[in-house]
Amino acid sequence: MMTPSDVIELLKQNHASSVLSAVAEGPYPHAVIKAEGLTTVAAFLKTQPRLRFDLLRCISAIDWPAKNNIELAYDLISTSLGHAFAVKVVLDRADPRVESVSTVWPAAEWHEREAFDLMGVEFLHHPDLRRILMPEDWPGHPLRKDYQDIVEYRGLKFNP
Amino acid sequence: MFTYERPKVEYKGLSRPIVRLANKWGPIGIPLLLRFAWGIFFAALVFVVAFVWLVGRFVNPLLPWFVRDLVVVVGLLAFVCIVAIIGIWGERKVSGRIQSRLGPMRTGAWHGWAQSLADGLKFVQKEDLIPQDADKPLFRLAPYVALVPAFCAYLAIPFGIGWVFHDSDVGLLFVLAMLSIEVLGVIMGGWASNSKWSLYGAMREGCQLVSYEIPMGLSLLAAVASVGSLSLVELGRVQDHGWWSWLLFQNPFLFLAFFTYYIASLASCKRSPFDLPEGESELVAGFHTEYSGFRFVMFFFAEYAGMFAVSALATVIFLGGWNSPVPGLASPLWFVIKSTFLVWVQMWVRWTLPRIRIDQVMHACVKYLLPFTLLLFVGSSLWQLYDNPDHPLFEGFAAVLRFGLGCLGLLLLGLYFAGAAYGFYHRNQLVGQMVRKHLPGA
Amino acid sequence: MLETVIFFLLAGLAVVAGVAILLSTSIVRMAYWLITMLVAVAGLYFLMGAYFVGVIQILVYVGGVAVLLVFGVMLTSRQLAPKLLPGRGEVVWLFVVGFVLLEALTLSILHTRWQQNALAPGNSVAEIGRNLLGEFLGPFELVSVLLLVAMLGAAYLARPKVPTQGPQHTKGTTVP
Amino acid sequence: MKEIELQYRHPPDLLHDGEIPSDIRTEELVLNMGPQHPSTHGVLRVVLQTDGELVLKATPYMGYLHRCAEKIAEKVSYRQFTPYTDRLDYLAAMNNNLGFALAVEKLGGIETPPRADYLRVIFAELNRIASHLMATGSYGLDMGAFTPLIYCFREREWVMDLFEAASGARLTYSYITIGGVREDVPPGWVGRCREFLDYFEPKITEYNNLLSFNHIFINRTGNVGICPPELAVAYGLTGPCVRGSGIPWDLRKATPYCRYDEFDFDIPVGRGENGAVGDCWDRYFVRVQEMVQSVRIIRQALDKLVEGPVQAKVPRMVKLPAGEVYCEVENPRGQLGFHLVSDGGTSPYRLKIRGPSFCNLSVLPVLAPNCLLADIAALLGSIDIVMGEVDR
Repeated sequence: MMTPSDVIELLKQNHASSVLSAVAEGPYPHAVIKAEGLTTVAAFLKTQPRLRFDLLRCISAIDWPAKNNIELAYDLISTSLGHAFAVKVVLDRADPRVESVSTVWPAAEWHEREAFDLMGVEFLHHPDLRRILMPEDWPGHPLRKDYQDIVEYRGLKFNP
Repeated sequence: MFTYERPKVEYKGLSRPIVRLANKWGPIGIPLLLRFAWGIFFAALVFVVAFVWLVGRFVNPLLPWFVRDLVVVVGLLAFVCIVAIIGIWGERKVSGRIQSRLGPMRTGAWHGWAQSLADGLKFVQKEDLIPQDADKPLFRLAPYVALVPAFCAYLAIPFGIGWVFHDSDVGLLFVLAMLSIEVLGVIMGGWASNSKWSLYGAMREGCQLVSYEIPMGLSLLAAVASVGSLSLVELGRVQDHGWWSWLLFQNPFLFLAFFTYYIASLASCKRSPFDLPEGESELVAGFHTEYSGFRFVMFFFAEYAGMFAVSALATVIFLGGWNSPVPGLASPLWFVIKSTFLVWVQMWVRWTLPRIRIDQVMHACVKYLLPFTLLLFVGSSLWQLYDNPDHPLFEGFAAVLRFGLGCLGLLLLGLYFAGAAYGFYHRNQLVGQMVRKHLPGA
Repeated sequence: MLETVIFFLLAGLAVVAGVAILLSTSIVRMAYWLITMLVAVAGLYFLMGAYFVGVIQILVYVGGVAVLLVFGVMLTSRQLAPKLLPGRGEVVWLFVVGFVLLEALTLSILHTRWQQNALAPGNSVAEIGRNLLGEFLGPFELVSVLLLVAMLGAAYLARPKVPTQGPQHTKGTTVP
Repeated sequence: MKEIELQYRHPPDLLHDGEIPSDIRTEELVLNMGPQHPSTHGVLRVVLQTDGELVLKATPYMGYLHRCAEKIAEKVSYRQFTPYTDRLDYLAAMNNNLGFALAVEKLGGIETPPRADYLRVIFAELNRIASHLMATGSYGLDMGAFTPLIYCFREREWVMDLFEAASGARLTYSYITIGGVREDVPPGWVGRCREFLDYFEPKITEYNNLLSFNHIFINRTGNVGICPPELAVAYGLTGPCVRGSGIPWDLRKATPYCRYDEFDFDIPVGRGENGAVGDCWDRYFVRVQEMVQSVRIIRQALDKLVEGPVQAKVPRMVKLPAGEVYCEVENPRGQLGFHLVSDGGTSPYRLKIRGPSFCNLSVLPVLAPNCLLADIAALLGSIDIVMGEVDR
């Protein structure tokens, strides 16, 4: 069982160049990671014997048009040690792309598909990056803040 | 929010006049019919009995043979229909009671007895759907191929001495042959539907029936070998000295053969736990997925007719047929009672057990049932060889064993009735909260 | 009178079904026409009073063989049907073989001295059983050995084969 | 939707050994299971590639029940979103309410009174019982046994009655709200609840006799769909699915919320009694055992139920400080997570919902190959998905 500050410290010791910033206090302790170093940090978080974050709980994509970026939050917990932590990456809103972590946590596969579907984040080297909840030919990514409702879909008219 | 134009579908009913009639007179006619349902039912019953008696007693000798046959065939057809109708209603009541529900309660006023009639009426009114890419002639033909042999099987089943359409010396084989044709209808329907679920149902049916026919036949063969006749009437006649002379209690091999036959007959009727051809949680509805309306009813009828037919076969061959447990009271009534009991056990099994997987079905047949029934057949034949006055020691042993088996059978029956009585006595505890307040004395 | 009508009905059905087998292109339809023919022939047996033969015809051919046939047909590729049309060279052979067979059958029908009197009434099943296990025990056993061989052959054909390594195993099995 | 291209990748032709033409081989069949199918438990569509009865590949397609819950959350106020959570996992609406309420309370720093906490525990556990009853009953149905379903519904009715007495609703309660529960339970409710527990506990044995230890049932579910512990964790399986694989992982113990640390209960895990650890039977039986544990928890909570207010002082229009939080609760199907981002306004800036069924279902393509067609029903039933939560 490690506190978030311990986790951050360990992370900074080993991957100082990847950690951009970190929050240890408050309701949501997390570390912001460089998008390029995500897979290495992910593998470290999973395999480090004192961390062992083996359960990827959730990947949440948050759209910030004001800051012109899309945040991806990876919520982790360790089933063997019981501590929880979160990792964030910040992506460019115009061209959000990041390496897939499905090789580290296979659970990420569907979460990433969902983020791709609803937020338009592209995951590189994902085994099967398709839309998951919306139809294949649905225009746009509905959870973006600037998403416009469509008027017609395959002959079905939407009356406002 | 979303608008779309509903495609206009032309109604293609099987029986447009009937639908029109039902729509016009149904609202008045059906309540009236149901109000006087009891009276009508009894009147019909009395009429049928009187008709059969009159024809059998006086008219019969005067008629040319083919008219006589026609009358008997119509009577059998009516019997099969009644069996199916009561069977379907019974199934729903039985399942209801097993599941601490009431089952149908309203249609026909007394415990929903007219439920299957109402269902039949509903099915007739339903649109007759044929999938566009179906093999239409085969699709139309399949229900008949399933139903007609199931009915034909009754032509050779004796309800009593003289109560048989045709007493052939290969009656048993005839019934088995007819039951084995039924599978063709199922496969035909499954294939012609051009639906993969139906195809899977048909495939399973084919596998299952062809395999289970063998243990089923072998179990019956054990009994046949000990009597020396394939005639069902003859098979029944040798069991007329009371329950100890029933073939079930003749030797231990036959006692076991009855159970193997019963298991195999469950498989051949597609009854749970062998209801894979229509396994609704895997195959939607199996071979009759695409069938609706009256064609579906025909498959349903075939199933219930088949259920009663295999039970009737078990009754005639193992349970003494129309003979009473004590000598001298032989009557077709006994036959019907015993067969109905076996049908009820089929229902009981269905609503208790989960379904077996297809590979387990095949394994159960090929690995266990088939060698076991072969063993029973050989054992029963050997028993027959030694159980005669040439071997007095063995004969004495056999008599003792026979008595023991008889007692075992009685004990089983007694246990069953004791359990049933216990359940009836404690029915208030067995049913659920919702049902309890409807029970008398609540 | 009635028997003659029924005879011609059944015989006609058998002939029609036989021709339909040849003419239908769908392999499943063929199988069902075959079944129709078998049932019609069984009906003829019933008409002749040979109940045992009729029943066995239905039980074995219709209930067993035909079901397996339909079953196999359903499972095999549906693209098989066009391939059933004979090739040009095959037609010659077909005619030769067909003609020889027809000739042999006709000759044997014409030259057999048919027993005209009706079957003796009685327990035909018992009679058949006694004959099978008495006079004709040898042929009966031979036939069962033949069937056993056939069964072994079928099992050999259907056995799951463990692929030996190397591409030569899958050579020439391009799938459309 | 465009035509889905299915790949026909033929395995090496086992039939061909130079004598037999390969055109008498059996054909691979692509079977479209769902979206309307009795054992997909909703509008799930699984495309199965089969060889006879053998499943070679299973690809789930979902989204048929997508109701844009996350998008709606960005438009409605916090209190208004509670009814939407009911519709996520509609078989465990209380637990969903609880998860959302806890997330909001965690971000807003709202303290709930003790009576509310205990009531929350009671209702969450009652709903766990109801949900597991549904799961075990419908699992019997998937296996072809109709009767256990009706028995389970009979007991579930009583739970529904209890819920109706407290909240007025039988399926979508919106009872657990931000700051506590909506109102106190009516007088006499506690007695009826105890009566239910006394009635219900022996019934579990009855189900075990009827279904769990039935030979056919064990043959159908034991050694089928084996999910080893590493696989379970790797694919993010939670709840009975991960416990069925033998990992004693339960959020109620790991990160206790709602005073779960005050209660004494065990975590049932799959022990591979009828096959390998992590087979369908283990997942099923974990649910049955969890009902016993839930009964234990409810009894303790009823004993501890103190008098007092059931609702903290929370303004009608909840306003949360800017920030974010990730909060999870142990739902009957696994961990339900809410990633709540607030920009200081009256409605969530972003609310990501982690449905346990969604993650549990993701293991299906891994487990499905090389099992029989009937095992797909066994597999889906033992994973126990609710499509409302998968599609959200």
